[in-house]
Order: sequence, then C-alpha cells, then structure tokens
Amino acid sequence: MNFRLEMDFSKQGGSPWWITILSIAAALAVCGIFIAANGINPIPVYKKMITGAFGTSFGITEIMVKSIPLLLCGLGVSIAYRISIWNIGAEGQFAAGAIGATAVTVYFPDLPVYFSIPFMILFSMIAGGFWGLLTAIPRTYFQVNELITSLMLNYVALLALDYVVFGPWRDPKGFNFPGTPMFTDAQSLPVLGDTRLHFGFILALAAVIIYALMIRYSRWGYELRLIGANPEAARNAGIRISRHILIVMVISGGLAGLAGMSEVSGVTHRLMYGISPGYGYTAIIVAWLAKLNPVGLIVASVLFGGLIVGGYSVQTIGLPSSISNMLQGAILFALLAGSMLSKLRLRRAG
Amino acid sequence: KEKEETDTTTANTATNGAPKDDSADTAKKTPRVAFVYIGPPGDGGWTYQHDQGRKFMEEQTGVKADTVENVPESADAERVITELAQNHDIIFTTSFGYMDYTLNVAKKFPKVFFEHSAGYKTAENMGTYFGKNFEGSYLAGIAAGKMTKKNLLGYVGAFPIPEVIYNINAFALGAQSVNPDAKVSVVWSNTWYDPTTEKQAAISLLDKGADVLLAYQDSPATVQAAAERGAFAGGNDSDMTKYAPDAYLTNPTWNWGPYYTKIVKSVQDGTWTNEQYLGSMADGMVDIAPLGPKVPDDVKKLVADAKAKILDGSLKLFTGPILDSGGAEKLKPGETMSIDDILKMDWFVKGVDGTIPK
Amino acid sequence: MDVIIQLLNAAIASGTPLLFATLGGILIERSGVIQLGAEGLMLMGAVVACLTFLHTGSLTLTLLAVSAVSAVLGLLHASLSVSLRANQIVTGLSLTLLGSGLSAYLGKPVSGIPVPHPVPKMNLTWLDSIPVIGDVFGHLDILTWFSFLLVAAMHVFIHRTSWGLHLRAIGDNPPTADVMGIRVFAFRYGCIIVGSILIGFAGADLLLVYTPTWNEGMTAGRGWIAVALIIFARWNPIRALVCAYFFGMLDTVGFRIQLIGSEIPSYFLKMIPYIVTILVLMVLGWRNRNKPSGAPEALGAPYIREQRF
Amino acid sequence: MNDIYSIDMRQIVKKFGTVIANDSVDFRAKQGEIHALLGENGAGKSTVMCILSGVYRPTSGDIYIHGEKAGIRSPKDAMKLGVGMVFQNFRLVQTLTAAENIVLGEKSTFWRGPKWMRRKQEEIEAIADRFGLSIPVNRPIWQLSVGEQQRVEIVKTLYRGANLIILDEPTSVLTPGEADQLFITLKRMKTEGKTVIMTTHKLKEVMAASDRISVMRKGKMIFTSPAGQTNERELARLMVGKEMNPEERITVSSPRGMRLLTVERLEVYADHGRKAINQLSMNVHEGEIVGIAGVAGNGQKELAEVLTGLRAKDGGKITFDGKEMKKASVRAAIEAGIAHVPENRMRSGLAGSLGAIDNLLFKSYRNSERSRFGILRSRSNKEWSQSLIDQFNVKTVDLDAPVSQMSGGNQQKLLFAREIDQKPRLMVAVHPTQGLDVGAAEGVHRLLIELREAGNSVLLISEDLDEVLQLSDRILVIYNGSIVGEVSRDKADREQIGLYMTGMQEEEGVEAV
Ligand SMILES: Nc1ncnc2c1ncn2[C@@H]1O[C@H](COP(=O)(O)OP(=O)(O)OP(=O)(O)O)[C@@H](O)[C@H]1O
Ligand SMILES: Nc1ncnc2c1ncn2[C@@H]1O[C@H](COP(=O)(O)OP(=O)(O)OP(=O)(O)O)[C@@H](O)[C@H]1O
Ligand SMILES: [Mg+2]
Ligand SMILES: [Mg+2]
Repeated sequence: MNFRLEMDFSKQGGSPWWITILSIAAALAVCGIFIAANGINPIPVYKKMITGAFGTSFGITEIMVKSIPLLLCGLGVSIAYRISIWNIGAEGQFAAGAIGATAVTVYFPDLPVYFSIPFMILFSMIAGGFWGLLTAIPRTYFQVNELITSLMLNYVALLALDYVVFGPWRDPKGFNFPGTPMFTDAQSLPVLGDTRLHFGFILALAAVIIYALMIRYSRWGYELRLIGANPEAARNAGIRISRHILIVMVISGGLAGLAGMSEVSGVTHRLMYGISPGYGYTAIIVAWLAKLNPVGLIVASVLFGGLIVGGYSVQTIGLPSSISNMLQGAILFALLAGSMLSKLRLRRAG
Repeated sequence: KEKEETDTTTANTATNGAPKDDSADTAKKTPRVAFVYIGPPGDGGWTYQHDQGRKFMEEQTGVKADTVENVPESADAERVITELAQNHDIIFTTSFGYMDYTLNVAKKFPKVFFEHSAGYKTAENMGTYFGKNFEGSYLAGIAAGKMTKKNLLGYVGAFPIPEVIYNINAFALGAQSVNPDAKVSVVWSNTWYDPTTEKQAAISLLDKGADVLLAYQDSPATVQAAAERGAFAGGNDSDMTKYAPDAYLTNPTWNWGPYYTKIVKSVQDGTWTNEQYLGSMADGMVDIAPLGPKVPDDVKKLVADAKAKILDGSLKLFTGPILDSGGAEKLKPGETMSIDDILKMDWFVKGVDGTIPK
Repeated sequence: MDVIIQLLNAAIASGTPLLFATLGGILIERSGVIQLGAEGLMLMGAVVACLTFLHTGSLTLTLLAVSAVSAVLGLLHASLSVSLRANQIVTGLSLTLLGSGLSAYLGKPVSGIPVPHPVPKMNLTWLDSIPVIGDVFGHLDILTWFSFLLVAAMHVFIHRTSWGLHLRAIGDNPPTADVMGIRVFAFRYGCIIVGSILIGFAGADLLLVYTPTWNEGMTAGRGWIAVALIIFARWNPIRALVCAYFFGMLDTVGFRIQLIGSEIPSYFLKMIPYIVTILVLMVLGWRNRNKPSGAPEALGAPYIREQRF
Repeated sequence: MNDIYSIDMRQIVKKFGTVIANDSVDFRAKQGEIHALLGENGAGKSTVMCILSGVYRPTSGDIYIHGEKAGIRSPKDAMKLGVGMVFQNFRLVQTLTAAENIVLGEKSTFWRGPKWMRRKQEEIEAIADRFGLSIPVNRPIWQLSVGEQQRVEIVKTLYRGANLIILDEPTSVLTPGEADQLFITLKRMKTEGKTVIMTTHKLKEVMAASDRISVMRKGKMIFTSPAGQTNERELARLMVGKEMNPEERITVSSPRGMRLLTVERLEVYADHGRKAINQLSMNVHEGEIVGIAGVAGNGQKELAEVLTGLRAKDGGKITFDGKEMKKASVRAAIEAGIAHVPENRMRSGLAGSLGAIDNLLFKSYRNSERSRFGILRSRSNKEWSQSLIDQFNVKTVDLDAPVSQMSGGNQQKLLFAREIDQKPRLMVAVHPTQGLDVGAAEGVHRLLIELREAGNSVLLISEDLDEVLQLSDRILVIYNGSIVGEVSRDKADREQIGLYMTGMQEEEGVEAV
C-alpha cells in the first residue's frame, strides 16, 4: 500500500480558517528565530505587537485610520482585479486624488464646508479616475500591459505631487518650506472625538457596501462578473469589454483618489510630500487577501493595517524596523503556501 | 512675530501651562526620552548624526532613550509620536515633515515635552531646534574656491527648499570670497535618498566641467563619483572622509549631543522653555568635518582663519553687497540679512547657476 | 562628440545593474512565471555582496555568496509559484517585502561602511586610439563586460540551443512542452533560480561597482524599473540591453537638461523616462497590433498537468 | 499467431475527483494493426489514451508494452517506449515553426544553429514524403491551417520514432478528402509495421479504415472485435446502448417564407490581417435551415462573428429583416433577433464559474423584465430561470452551482434554452453538436427543427457533413472565404460537396438569389 500526494484544484475559493491560522503561526515562528537572534524573547514582542495594535482604544482607532486608505485603495484594486486587470498604480492614483482635492483648497480657499468637502471628494475622484484612465487607454487601444503603465504612472504622479508642494502651491506663510497651507476646518473631514478617526471611515465603508450591492444586484455588476468569469462569453453577450476596462479603471483610480482626499483632508490637513507610505502597493496585497470579497476587504485592510501599526510598536523594545517588513513578507509567503497546500490531498495509490 | 500661526496660538490656549504640573515631578528625575527618526541610524548622514547625539546625551545624563526609526512623514508619524507620548516625557522628532504631527500630539499631551527639528511651529510644550549649517557651507566654499582649477563648482541639491538654497548660497559666497571667478552649478536630485540618482547628478556636474562638488545629500554617492574622476567633493551632515580619503574636501556637520543633553537636563531641573533654538558654530551644534587629507595646508589655514572669525563674530555671513543670480541687488553693502530672511531664502546669489521652481 | 561619450558612459554605468536584473527577469518570465520580486532580490544581492566582501575581501567568494543566497530565494519563489501554483503577482510582492526587510535586518552592522572598489577594470589600451569606442569601452569593469557577455549568451541560448527552444515552448505552451518530454517544472525551477541569481548580481553590481556603500533601501526602486524593462524589452535580451541603457541614459539626461539652464522644473525632467516608456510601448503596440505580442503566452498561469484545456 | 500484444493495458482506473473516467478498462492492440477505439462523448477514450501516453497517471492499473510491464509516469517515459500521440487539441507551440515544434524536446545535441536546423528540415521532409504528408516546415504554427497542423503532429510522432501512434479524433477537423488522405497515410504506417490507434465516434470511418475495433461506454471497455466481424449497426447500438439508425434524415417540409437575411459581397479581414471572407454573398429565408459546409478555417468563424455583431466587416452589405446592419454591434444583433450558438460553448458561450441563472441572463439582462433602473430583478429572474431549466430539461444540482460542473450535453441545453428564449428570427449555430453524444445531439437537432417549424430560420455552420446533410434545406459550401457551391436538400451529393469543400470545383456564377 502506498500513498501519493495530489493537488485538487476543483475546489474554488479561500482556504479553511485553520490553514490561515497555521500559516500565520508558521510565519511568526520563523520570524521569532530572527527576533531571538537579536537577543530578545519573541513572545513578549508579539504580545506587544498585538496589544500595541489591538489592545487599546487608541490602537484600534489608529488601525482604523490606517485601514481607511488601505480599504479604499484595496477596493479600487479589487474592482480592477475582478475583470483581471492588475492595477498596481493605486499609489499614483492616490497621489493624483490628493492633488485633486488640494486643488479645490488652493483655488477656492473660502468655500463653506458643505461645498468644499463635496468638491474635494469630486475632484479627488476625477483626478484619481483620470490617472486610472491613463492606464486603461494604452491597455485597451494599444495593447500595452497595464502592469507597466500603472507602475510608471506612479512615479509620474509622485513627481507631480512633489512639484506642486515644492513649487506653485507652497504655503506662502510657510517660510518657503514644502507643503500647501493648512486646510481650514471647512476643508477638513470631521473626526470622532479626540481620536484621529475621521469621516473617511464612513466614506470607505459606504464605498465597500455600494460595491458589494452593485456587484450582486446591478446590471453593471452583473456585466463585471461576466467579464471576470469569461471575457469571451461576455463579448458574446454584447458587453463591450474595452469600454468596461476604461470605466473600471476610472472607478478604480477614483477610489484610490478618494483615499488620497480622505488622507489629506482627514489626517494630514495639508498636501505634503510623503503622504503615502506605500498604501497603493499594500492595497494590492489587501485585494488579493480579500479574494474579491467585500467583507474580506474590510478584514484584510484592518489586519494588514494592524500588522503595520504593530510593526512600529515593537521598535520601542529595541527591535529594528525591518522586522515588520520581514514579518509581512513571511506571513504572505506562508498564506500563499498555506492556501495552496490546503488543496493537497493524500491519496491511496496502487 | 510672523511665526505665531493660528496653530501655535490655539496650542497655547489648549495647553494652559500644563508642563508645570506637579505630578510630572517624579518623571523629571529620570525623564523617559524618545527619538523619532526618518531613516535608519546607519544612513551615514542626518539620522546618523542625531543618533550620535542621542548616544552622547545618554553618556552625559545617564538617561536611556528609545528610538523609532524609518518613520515615514505620513499619518504613521502622528501615531508613532502619540504612542511614544503615552509613556515618555521628552520626545525629539527629527525631521521637517513631522512638524504638524508633532504639534498635533503636543496639543493632546500637555505634560510631555516635544522638540522638533528643522521646523517653524511651536507650542507651549513644543520647541524647535536647528542650526546655522550654512556657516559650515561657507567654510566648505572657501576650501572649494581654493581647490577648483576650472573655477566651476558643482552642487547636488536634494530639493529646492530654503534649507538647501541658503547652504548653496553660503557655499558660493564662501568660494567667491577667495576666488571671485568661482561659479556654482546646481542640479536638483529631487530625492533625499537614492544613491544611484545622486551619483548620476554628480556625474553630470563633473561632465559639465565642475571639479569640486558638494551635495546636500546623506549618501556618499557624490563623494564616490568625484573620487572616480579625481575631483574633490563633500557631502552633508557627517564626515565622509572614509568613503574617499583622497577626494574628500569637507562639508558641514551636525553635533546634536550637547543640545540633547541640555534639553534633558533642563527638563530635569524644570527650566525647559519652548524656545526656537538655532544653534551655530559658536555653540558647537554645527561644524565642518576635518578637511580631507589631500587638501593643502594653506587652504586648511585659510579655512581655519575664517572659522575663527565666524566664532568671534567678526565675520558675519550674508552681509552685503549681495546680488542675486539675475544681478539685482539683494543686500546693500554693509547690510546683514536677518536670520528670518535667511531661513526662508528662495533665490540664488550671483554666480549660482540653477533654477528654483516658483 | 564629448556629449555622446558622456551620455554613453552614464548610460552604461547606471544601466548595467538594470540590465542584470532585466536579463534575470526575462529568463524567469520566458519560462512563464511573472517576476515582481526584483526589488527584494536586488536588495538581498547588494547586502550579501557587502557583507561577504567586507568579511572576506574576495570578489569570487562574494559573487558565490550572492549566487547562493539568490538561488535560495529563487528556490522559495519557484516552490511557491511553480509547485504550489500560488498567485505569481502576490508571490513577487511578498518576495519584495521579505527581501527589503531581511536585507535591512542583515545589513545593520555594515550600514554606511564604505566598500573598497573590488571589481577590477579591463583596461583595453589598444582601444584608446579609436575615437568613441575607446572612451566608452576602454575602461569598463569586468562585471560590465560580464553583462555584455550575458546578453550575447542569453540571445544564443534562447535562439540557438535546444534548451532555448524548450524555454520558448514552456513559456508559450507548457502542456505541449510537457508531452514533448520537456520537464516543465524542472525547467521553470532552473530558470527562476538562475534568473534570481542574475537579479542578485544586479544588486551586487550596484553595490560593488556603482555606489559602494550599503544602506537600507539603496536600490530605491530600481527593481521595479527592471520589472518594467522586461516588458519594455519584450522579453528579448538584446532589446533588454538597449532598453536598460536607454533608461540609464534618460536617468541622466534630466540632470543635463537642468544644467543647460532650462527653466523646465526638474520634476518634469525626471518624469521623462516614465512617460517615454509608455509612449514607446503605445507606438509599438499600435504597430504590432496584428502580430503575436512577444509575451510568453502562458505568463502568469501555473501549469497543472491533468487540467483540462 | 502473435500472443504478445504490442500494447496491453490491464484494469486501468482513472478518477478525476469524484468522476470515474475509466473504470477497470482493459485494452489491447496488436503490432501492425489499425485499431479503432469507439465511444460516445465522455466515454473515456481520450482518458485511456492520455494514460497510455503518460499525460495522465492512472489511479490504478498496469500497462504492458511488448509483454513487458511499463512504468509510464510521464510523456517522456511513453516516448522512450515508442508511444506517440496526436491530441484532440493539438499540442503545438504557436510561435515556433513546424520544424521547431517537431524537434522540440530532442536532446541529442545542445546546439541549434541554422545549419543544424537545415539538416533537420531535410530529415523531416524526407519522413513527411515517405508517408505522403506535406507540411510547410518553416512557417510558424499560427499561420498554418488546421489540416496542416494535424500533419505536423503526425510527422512529429513519426520523427520521434514512435512505433505506436495514437490519434485522438483525427478526422473531426478534416474534409472528407483530407480524411481519405489521412487513411492512406495510416495504412502506409501499418505496412511499415507501426501500430495505429485511433479514437473516434464516426462509425463509417471506423469500418473503412480499421482492422480491429473496441468500444467504450461510460468509462468501461465493453467490446473488442476484428472489423470484419461486426457492422455499423451493432457498433452504434453498443456505443449508445440503444438501437438507432445512424443515417436517418429528418424530413419535414414547411414552405419557405420571405427573405430574412441577405449578405452581399461581404469582405472581412481576420486577426492577422489575412483576408478571411472574400466577396461572399448568400441569403437565408424565413423558415429554412441553411447549412454552411466547409473545412475549418475557411471563414466560417468570421462569417458567424460578423452576423452576430462580434466582428466588423470591411466591405459589402448585410440586410436583416429589411434593415441594413451597418455597424458591428452584438447588442443590435441581439435586439434584431439573431441568436448565436458559438463554436466552443465553454470558451465563448458560457461563463463556467457562474451559476445557471447568470448564464441564462446573458442576452436578456437588459430587458425591463429582467432588470429595472439598472438593478437586476433577482426574484423574478430566479423563477424565470427555473422555468427555463424545467422546460428544456437541463439537469443541474442547484441554480447557483457553477455550470462548469454540468456535463457537456446539459451545458449545451442550457445554452439553447437561453438562445431560444430570445425568440430569435435567425439562429446562427456553429458546430452545435460538437462534443455531444448521439442522444444529446438528437435533442439539439430537434430544437433546431422546431425553430424552423415556427417560421424562423437557422444558419447551421458545421464541419460535420453528416449533420449538415441531415438537417439543411439548402447547403452552401464555403471555401476560402467565399460561397463556392449551393446544393438543395434533394440533390445533395456528398462527393460533389466534398469537391466544393476542397476548392477543386467552383460552381459557375454562384450568386445568392
Ligand atoms: N482533466 C479532467 N478533469 C476532470 N474530468 C475529466 C478530465 N478529463 C476527462 N474528464 C472526465 O472524464 C470522462 C471521460 O473523458 P474523455 O475525455 O476521456 O472522454 P472521450 O471519450 O475522449 O470523449 P470525447 O469524444 O468527447 O473526446 C468525462 O466524464 C470527462 O468529463
Ligand atoms: N473540468 C471538469 N472538472 C470537474 N468535473 C468535470 C469537469 N468536466 C466534467 N466534469 C464532470 O464529469 C461529468 C461528465 O462530464 P461530461 O461532459 O464528460 O459528460 P458526458 O458524459 O459527455 O455527458 P453529456 O452526454 O451530457 O455530454 C459531469 O458530471 C461533470 O460534473
Ligand atoms: Mg476525447
Ligand atoms: Mg460530453
């Protein structure tokens, strides 16, 4: 009697919860070795990471703050991913959205709140959407791979952001330091009590809910599902895929742009260089972890936000910041491996 | 004063003189200190010097400090500072981009003392500190003006902000003080840290014919590029002799240790104030690195003399006549520029060749 | 004339690390596996090069160590993307995360320490008499020459050898390659491992030749540029050479335009390479709209033997 | 007497998940014979052959080659033992040339210089000539016709020295003439001592070409006999498990109505700039089934795509129901009442990972009955789907279960349900019974005839000449992008059509009237 391992790909969807737990545990164990090599007991470190992130109301609201841009960008990436477009340009669309929102504050500084905030939202989405469109047009009409276009456009958007904050939009009262003037209260999203949790959270949740409902119940969502399942069949059903790619990239970019708006208007209150520590890239991972599932998006962005937040917390114990990146990488590897290994089946052969 | 922004005033009313609160007394005996760094301490420049300062302070006061490195100037900064504020008494935030975040946290933690580097906003419990590093640039300019054979100096600037611009101007003025024909060409790298790009910038200056370079960058890429071409060069923030002894000129450096020690002690004995401290060569916060081994003695002497004059106050930098790069008179003869005007400089002096976006 | 020489020199200098990484990426993607982990691999290559060279002082040992570490990372990548058929885009991103974290961790002790120039130059004095050629090729270091050789070798390998034929088949149509008796998995493993080593070399070259000091994140996004160059070069090693140098050159052209005294803000000059890349790809896409794109047909799709097609 | 079989497969079992594709199959073939393996769709023929050629690994069972137990674990092992296979879906690398595809995997030398390639080309051409197969060795595969590709596949196995050559459904892509040519080649192989195994479900071919016949049904091997000792009738009964007449014509005549579709001088360029349709003219009347016969790759695909709005035309005029169709628009075609059964249902007709409801909604989701204000009317859609599924007798576990889990016949029924529910004026059906077994095919045929009886029309594009002959009121033959011949149902003559199909003969002045 002998046994053979086989992979069964007939089952679709995510892996069972215990595989996820096991994967994360394995990653923690491996990183624990590195932490121990630093002469530090890893157990309290992990405890600190978890309590630092989830243990206090401060930690929890901060994770929520962090998860807003991740959620919005992740949602954008995920919508594109649904029709098999890999938008790795959320970073640039985020910057474009931040620029668009700030443009409202620069050119119409005295709008009352009920005009300024909606206009900022609108302009951020237009700017982000336009940036997405710049990826979609080469893709649909010139057969240019969207990976490369969206990646290149990230650099362009970040340089454009640098240009406006160092150049024309520089705060005249800011001693020629980079950065636009501080936003007024009318240009800032309201916050919850004395935390930093701002209205962007509602925006993000609303976006996710609208997305979930649209996908399930709307004609447009049906068309997206069809394209995602089988583009050629979708063409046969009279759906114009190239137009959908354009629309979806505008929406995808618009959501990342909204993230940019919510970050400048809700958190930094001015446009500065470095407002995004790579939200757009992390969003790709969030979108993948969520596997197109709206609830998954919320969970993944909160968990990944927590992981990043916890990563800073452990530094005060004397660990280098690199542990956080390593841990993220290791956890992802473990999850990837875990979700695939869970398809392994032991079979009796012969 | 112009600097009293709305933010500062609201912060003042909010804090209500809280740092004098008695409950903080015990903590003040051995204050818990934290540093927030923009990069890794091993960056060989800005963060490295701050970390050296931290170590010096720890030796002097016996107080151990926590550090958090690689904190981006994004929403993360405010969270990290807040977290630190929950269990520390003094927090040094060491990058310009932390300014608003530090201010926000300072408002929420009136009992904690904040010190922010390179910015301009203060609060009742938040001071700022920086130094006149242009004094070092001026001296480096003297050495460069002497060393150049082609009368063309090159400068790799990170970003066109006042901090970099006044250093370039001081460098040019220093060079022109010993070599009236000296010109400075400027390229902007538009990055704080990207050695490959910085090196390309340096090479393009060398290709243009510059034979002495200075870079307002943390990485030694410019010094390394110059060394390959047999030119002289300096970097910024720290002594870079080790990267290319034969090609090293000098550059301004920081020495934060004494200031950090002072701040910790002032908190311990209750004399801390929210001043906007601007250090100088005179108090040792800024200096220049020892001139490179290949710099001739007469040049070294010239530099040493000028340094002595700066120290004794007989040499005042940015004293007229100074023309801008277009030839317009900016300072009348004998007129000295106010420090506020220096700190927001957005024009080049005559002899500097470069553009500043408006 | 001088300007041309200067531009060529700059192009080769900053293009060589890109070239190594692009070649490595081409090898991997030709076998049908997307490679987005270049940034992490380059950082690991650089840090390992720095550590070994500072400890041993031997270039050979350094390159061996870089190869070994990159091979291990490649093996990790391969086992996930080939054997376990994981999502290749996410695998690449994880590799980048892991590589940047691990390299920063390992590099702590050598951060900011200068590395003496260990890579000897080939001084071909007999070339000096030829005008441009002599100035450009007369005094290059051996790693750069190695990269030239690699381009030629890879071109010959892909188009003139049986393994090259296998590679093209595997990238386009793994089931067919499989029934022809080509071991798809073994080949993909081989390509990923060798390709990862080349990307590791890109980091090593950056550190040993170009900016010889280790610091966290010293590649500053070059790995991502290499990922783009793979597509830009349309999976062809000779075009990779042209594209890498083109990019290396555009990298420096912005500074030179600044120095001419142009009033164009430097930010816009820095955008040039990215915008040019997109425009060139659009033109090529338009011109080749009726031909196979040159992309490996099976790129990104894990191979499962018993799956129905 | 030769007791040792060249191939002896014993008790082969193969499971895919829960599906048992092969259930204790025994299969033997003698040296130097042409052995036909018969079975309806899904019987498990391809699976056995894939096991023999090492593509699949059996769940259990043994294989003996020339009496010795062979451990075939990969295609490479099989090749070493002299087993070569021509797959149902060709295994060719599109971007490589024919010669490169043929030498692919050869390990003799490492170097593949131009000289080496030239030598190999000569070798290949010699082999091809010997067996009467002509192939363009230097052109990339994507430029070759299907017949040429198949010949490349055969040469490939010969080149690699296979003694046992398996052909999986070789004739489904060939014209009758090409098929005859193929059988000549196979006979030549036989005389050279090679063993040929051919899977098919076309009874006529089997009787004409093979020495021995095996029949599979539902994963089991149920019958083996020399060709001379059986007949078509018996084989058909064995295959489907019931008695049936393999060439029965459905004769229902209804008056043909007014002209519905007119195509005049149509010109279409295909994907790689090749002219796919050249001055094509034809028409379809109400209440008739027009069959388009032809060898794959002569413009059928493009014709169907243009008529259904998937592809833009480059010249000519199409009039449907009195209105000219100027722009290519799938939606306009749907609204005009043109239904489409695409050639490969899983590739372009259905979305495998979605459930039955979503697949049924394809064409109607824009109607006010199915959606309102951009929102789908979920509840009423569900009821509607259920009624369709009941009406067309589609077997499915659950309305939301992915349709990829359905069997091929049920998938096709689902597709027809959707298209017919549109109440189409014209149905463009491309290979509607491809991959279906006899029973399911019959059902499809009935649906097409019902459409005609209701006064609608069908444009039946099929490579299966029998099917075209069986159903059509009128047969048009397409060759090289033009209609080269027209035959009415009473005068249909296989040979004549075969000549048209191969372009050997062109009817004078064929003009759609
Ligand atoms: N890779 C696979 N995965 C899952 N099921 C499969 C696979 N290949 C075949 N099957 C199943 O095995 C059974 C036999 O399929 P096989 O392809 O051998 O039939 P066949 O006799 O060749 O039919 P056809 O005439 O359509 O080619 C079918 O039920 C089919 O669905
Ligand atoms: N790719 C696949 N993956 C998993 N199961 C499959 C796959 N293809 C087919 N099956 C299963 O195999 C069974 C038989 O499928 P197949 O298409 O061969 O049916 P069939 O015998 O040809 O029936 P029909 O006469 O309706 O065409 C189905 O029940 C289906 O669930
Ligand atoms: Mg079959
Ligand atoms: Mg079937």
